[in-house]
Amino acid sequence: MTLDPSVIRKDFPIFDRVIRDGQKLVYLDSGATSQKPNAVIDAESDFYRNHNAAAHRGAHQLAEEATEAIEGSREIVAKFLGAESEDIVFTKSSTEALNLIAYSIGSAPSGNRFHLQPGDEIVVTEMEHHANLIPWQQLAKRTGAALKWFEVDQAGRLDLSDIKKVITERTKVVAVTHQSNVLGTINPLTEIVKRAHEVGAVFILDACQSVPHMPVNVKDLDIDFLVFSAHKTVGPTGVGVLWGRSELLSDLPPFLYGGSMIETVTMTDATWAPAPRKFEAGVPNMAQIVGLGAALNYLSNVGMENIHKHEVALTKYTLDKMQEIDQLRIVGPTDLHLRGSAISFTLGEIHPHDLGQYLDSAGIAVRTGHHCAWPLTRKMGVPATTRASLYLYNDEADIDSLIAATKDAQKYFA
Amino acid sequence: MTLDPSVIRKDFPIFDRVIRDGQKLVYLDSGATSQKPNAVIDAESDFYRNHNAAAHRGAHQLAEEATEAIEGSREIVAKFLGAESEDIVFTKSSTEALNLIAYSIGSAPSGNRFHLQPGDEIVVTEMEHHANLIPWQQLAKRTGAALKWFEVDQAGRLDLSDIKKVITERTKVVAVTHQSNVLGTINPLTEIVKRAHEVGAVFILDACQSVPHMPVNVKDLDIDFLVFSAHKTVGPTGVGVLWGRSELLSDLPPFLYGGSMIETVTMTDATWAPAPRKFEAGVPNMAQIVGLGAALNYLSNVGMENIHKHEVALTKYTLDKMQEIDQLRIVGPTDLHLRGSAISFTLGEIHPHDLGQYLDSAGIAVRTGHHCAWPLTRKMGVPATTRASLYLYNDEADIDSLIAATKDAQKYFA
Amino acid sequence: MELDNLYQEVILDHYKRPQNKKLAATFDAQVHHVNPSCGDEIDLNLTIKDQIVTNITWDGVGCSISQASVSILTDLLVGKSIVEAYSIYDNFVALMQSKGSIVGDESVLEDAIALAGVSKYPARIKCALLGWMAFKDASVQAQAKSKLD
Amino acid sequence: MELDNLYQEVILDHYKRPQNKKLAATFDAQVHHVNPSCGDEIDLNLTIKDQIVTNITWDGVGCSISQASVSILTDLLVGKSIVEAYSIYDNFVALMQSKGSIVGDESVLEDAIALAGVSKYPARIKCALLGWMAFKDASVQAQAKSKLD
Ligand SMILES: Cc1ncc(COP(=O)(O)O)c(C=O)c1O
Ligand SMILES: Cc1ncc(COP(=O)(O)O)c(C=O)c1O
Repeated sequence: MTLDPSVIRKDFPIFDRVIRDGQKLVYLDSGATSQKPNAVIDAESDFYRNHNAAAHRGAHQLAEEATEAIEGSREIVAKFLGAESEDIVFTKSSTEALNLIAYSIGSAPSGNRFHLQPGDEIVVTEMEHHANLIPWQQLAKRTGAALKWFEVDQAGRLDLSDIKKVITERTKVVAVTHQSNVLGTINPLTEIVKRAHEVGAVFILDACQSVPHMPVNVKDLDIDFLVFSAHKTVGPTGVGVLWGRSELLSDLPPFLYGGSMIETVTMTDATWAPAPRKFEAGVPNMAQIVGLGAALNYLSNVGMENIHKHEVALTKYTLDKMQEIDQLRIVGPTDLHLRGSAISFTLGEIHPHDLGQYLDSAGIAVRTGHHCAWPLTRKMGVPATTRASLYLYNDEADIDSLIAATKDAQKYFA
Repeated sequence: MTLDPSVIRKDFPIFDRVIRDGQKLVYLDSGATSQKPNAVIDAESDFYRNHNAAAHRGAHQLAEEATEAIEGSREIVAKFLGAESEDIVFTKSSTEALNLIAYSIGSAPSGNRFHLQPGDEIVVTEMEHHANLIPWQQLAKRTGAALKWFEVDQAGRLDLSDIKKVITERTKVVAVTHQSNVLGTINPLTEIVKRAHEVGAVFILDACQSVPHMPVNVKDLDIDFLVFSAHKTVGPTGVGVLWGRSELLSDLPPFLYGGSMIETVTMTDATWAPAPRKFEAGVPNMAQIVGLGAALNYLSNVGMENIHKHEVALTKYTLDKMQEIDQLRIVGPTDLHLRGSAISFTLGEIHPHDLGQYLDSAGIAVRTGHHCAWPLTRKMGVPATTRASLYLYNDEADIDSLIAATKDAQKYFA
Repeated sequence: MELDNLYQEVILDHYKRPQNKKLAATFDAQVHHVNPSCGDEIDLNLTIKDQIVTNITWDGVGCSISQASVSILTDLLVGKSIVEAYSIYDNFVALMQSKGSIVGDESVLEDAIALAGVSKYPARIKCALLGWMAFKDASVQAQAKSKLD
Repeated sequence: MELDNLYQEVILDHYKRPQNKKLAATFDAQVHHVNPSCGDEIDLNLTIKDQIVTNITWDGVGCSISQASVSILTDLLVGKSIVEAYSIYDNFVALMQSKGSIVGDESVLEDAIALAGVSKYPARIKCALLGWMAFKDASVQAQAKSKLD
């Protein structure tokens, strides 16, 4: 089955609006956040209109329905990832999920498998989003562990040539992005995961840019933790997912403390409920959790394989057209091997901010800047890039608009 | 102006549904979470349908609109609390907001005004919700500071008789609830805040149960931090507010690390943006922030004074009716002085869970249990209570239903 | 009344006149379980002799469902072999989690069949299971201990 | 084209031929400012003599708006008294934050008036202000230093 973006777009009400005085919206910023189909918007509204109550906390019918609604979503998420429901933790975002892991590791007492101390090492890569870099910098500072990283080469690929020197017997944590939000590079996980497990480290996958775009199965990948954000996955803002292996979630200390995550509480002490409850303090972001379930159902109906194929084809189309533009430099892989649909580029001397503004005036939404991966853009030798990021609702006409407007911008700023 | 609940209810679509085979919904569980008016549900939907993009991150029109939408909400929240926009931080919940303060204090290095060490003291009360108790227990354990508390007497009031012994020159943090979610007690803040400031401690107000129900002005209260949750304030799930004094937010270290909260980032280090940005890592819970703005506008239109008066009158009506029921014991103040509309009670030997179930079968939603304030229910000498909590959409007919069904339950379980 | 399915006569009887609600002084295992969402608590003492459950006593506070359920359990399991007891346990847990889709085998569950209505009230399942979880936990401890002896 | 209001001729000229874009070797204050949301950076050196701004030089990377804005600033403020410079600064910041509601005083702002269009593009205001914030910061430092001298 192939996917027809013009049919898909009918499900997304935002495409009914116009941009800057009557122009068609060409949305090429799904790497920042995706648009939402009616199914998701309606699922959130329906929760508020018909089932709203504090889940897990009441014996009344609405509370039962609210509980079933969010536990139903937990099952949907689990199935989507090839995981078990009890191992799905709802957070507010990937950012929170990654901080949760880092803070919880940081509070693991000596004797706990996660305990870190001077001499231990944490490994990341040079292409991490700030959300998968700064929490580890801070954890390293707090515990005395050392932060190490894989470098990125000029083609935008991880340099794994010295993998045994980067991941060593001292390594306790390896945190890597599945797909770079800047370069579009998809990282070869097998080798890294294998090495991490060989030395007894846990492997954490930042799947923000992969779960929305291709089938991801936590068992096949043999990883230990995974995070993604609903808002990049045609889902609502304000909800993210942390998946962890059962036995790891059970050993990991909690993060946020409060209601619904406890077993007993006295004035001076508390003990914890089992995961996932242990990590979900407070009244949950219920309507958003329900919306996330609707989002994943929507994507499953379209088919993650179909979405992936569509994006690969459209990425090829985009890369080909871009390479015809004088002075356009693609920052990231130019071939399709292990490559997703986030495409960053520079355009001669034209600053990305100016190009982005020009494109905007033509109704085209892209992102410009360092894309929250500042060490990476620095390493690639550019102060900033322009990024077009594709999704299921984009088509060749969108790319044609982008290419035409980019050429016009060259004239405008010449 | 008096408030007419039957008119208000028309704005809340959930009251169009029925409970347990055709019964009218009598919702007396707003202390757990409030219902949502159409204005809020529609504001969230409208954001997704028309303005969705990553705020603060793009130069395109949608991103501009998204930014304006959430910054507009920040102004609404600020105005609602008598505060400045730059001092409003959006979190996912009060639980997160309280943990944020506790974690950030915990990471304040020596020399920072927030730095804690053995010998320092943290003061709470016996009536705190777990969300304003466990974070401080944990902070005390991490830093070696001592946790102390004000006791609650059998009338459900704070015992402030030894205030100078509880809050001492060693006290650095005082964290107190404005209104107990179990007892309905409103705490006399003036004396506690004055004493906290006298010894140089910061005063943190858990306003989860006050901001939804009465006018709250941070300047008048002379407090240092305040938190509340949108979902209890006719707003969306998944968003909370932290307000802090400007100079305190500026000295407080950040909590969640990631995108949009930084000034510069290298592979080994990072520096922070000014507040509130510093505390808002990642793509924000945008639709929920927008919904919160709509919620506060809705409440302001009704008028917080009107809501408060309505609730006081309805609380009086409820207390009076309840006191006519044999074996019904109100757990909390029985007079209206400094009393809100959360009313907990026990009913002879009938277990609250059974009573709650009976009420549910009559369409009446209450909460039963320890209400996430387990040390308090223990102190009050009850394993659990039944709680009716009122809001602007409740009226005397709701209370009449509650009273009638409670009497019926007595017969049923006799 | 729909509610009568939940609060069957048998349940209210056991609630009002709980069986074996007095902790025995001697036991092979003693456990304390709580239901964190509502604060219900139970202490349960268990004795197993030659693979037979010979004594279950308990004390606790809780709703009618949780109290009746443990009271029924003590009546039902005392005298059974540990293998039989586990089989009844599995049967009961399956019934509770069935959302009303199965009716339960009265020849196995006896009075416990009266709790079938609980399965339609998700928030109450934990109440009905509190005593059963405590029994399971205690039996594991008692058997571990008997292996050491 | 709407966009022409933003990218006025004057701006593109300054962008292509930036003024004073070469850091002077001597200065009273030197500052480094960044725009964290896009990564633009600027170094600015300032000299103040007898309450007169005598020299502003800079270097940096950034978009046309940020580059043109600082280039225009150097042209505009050098030779002005510090009091005048602050008054122009206040004028400019007010214009930027006006969301298009004021047109700005050309007799005060001269070439900087060309940046008026920026105020309608909220995401670009920070670009236009980058150099001005750097100037303000440097001037405070320079004056503090002159007090010490
Ligand atoms: C007094 C009080 N504090 C804190 C909380 C926690 O709020 P939330 O669950 O929205 O984080 C609640 C509500 O459950 C509360 O009533
Ligand atoms: C690779 C990657 N990791 C983490 C994040 C952070 O996600 P969020 O802002 O939803 O927390 C993003 C998106 O901004 C991302 O692209």
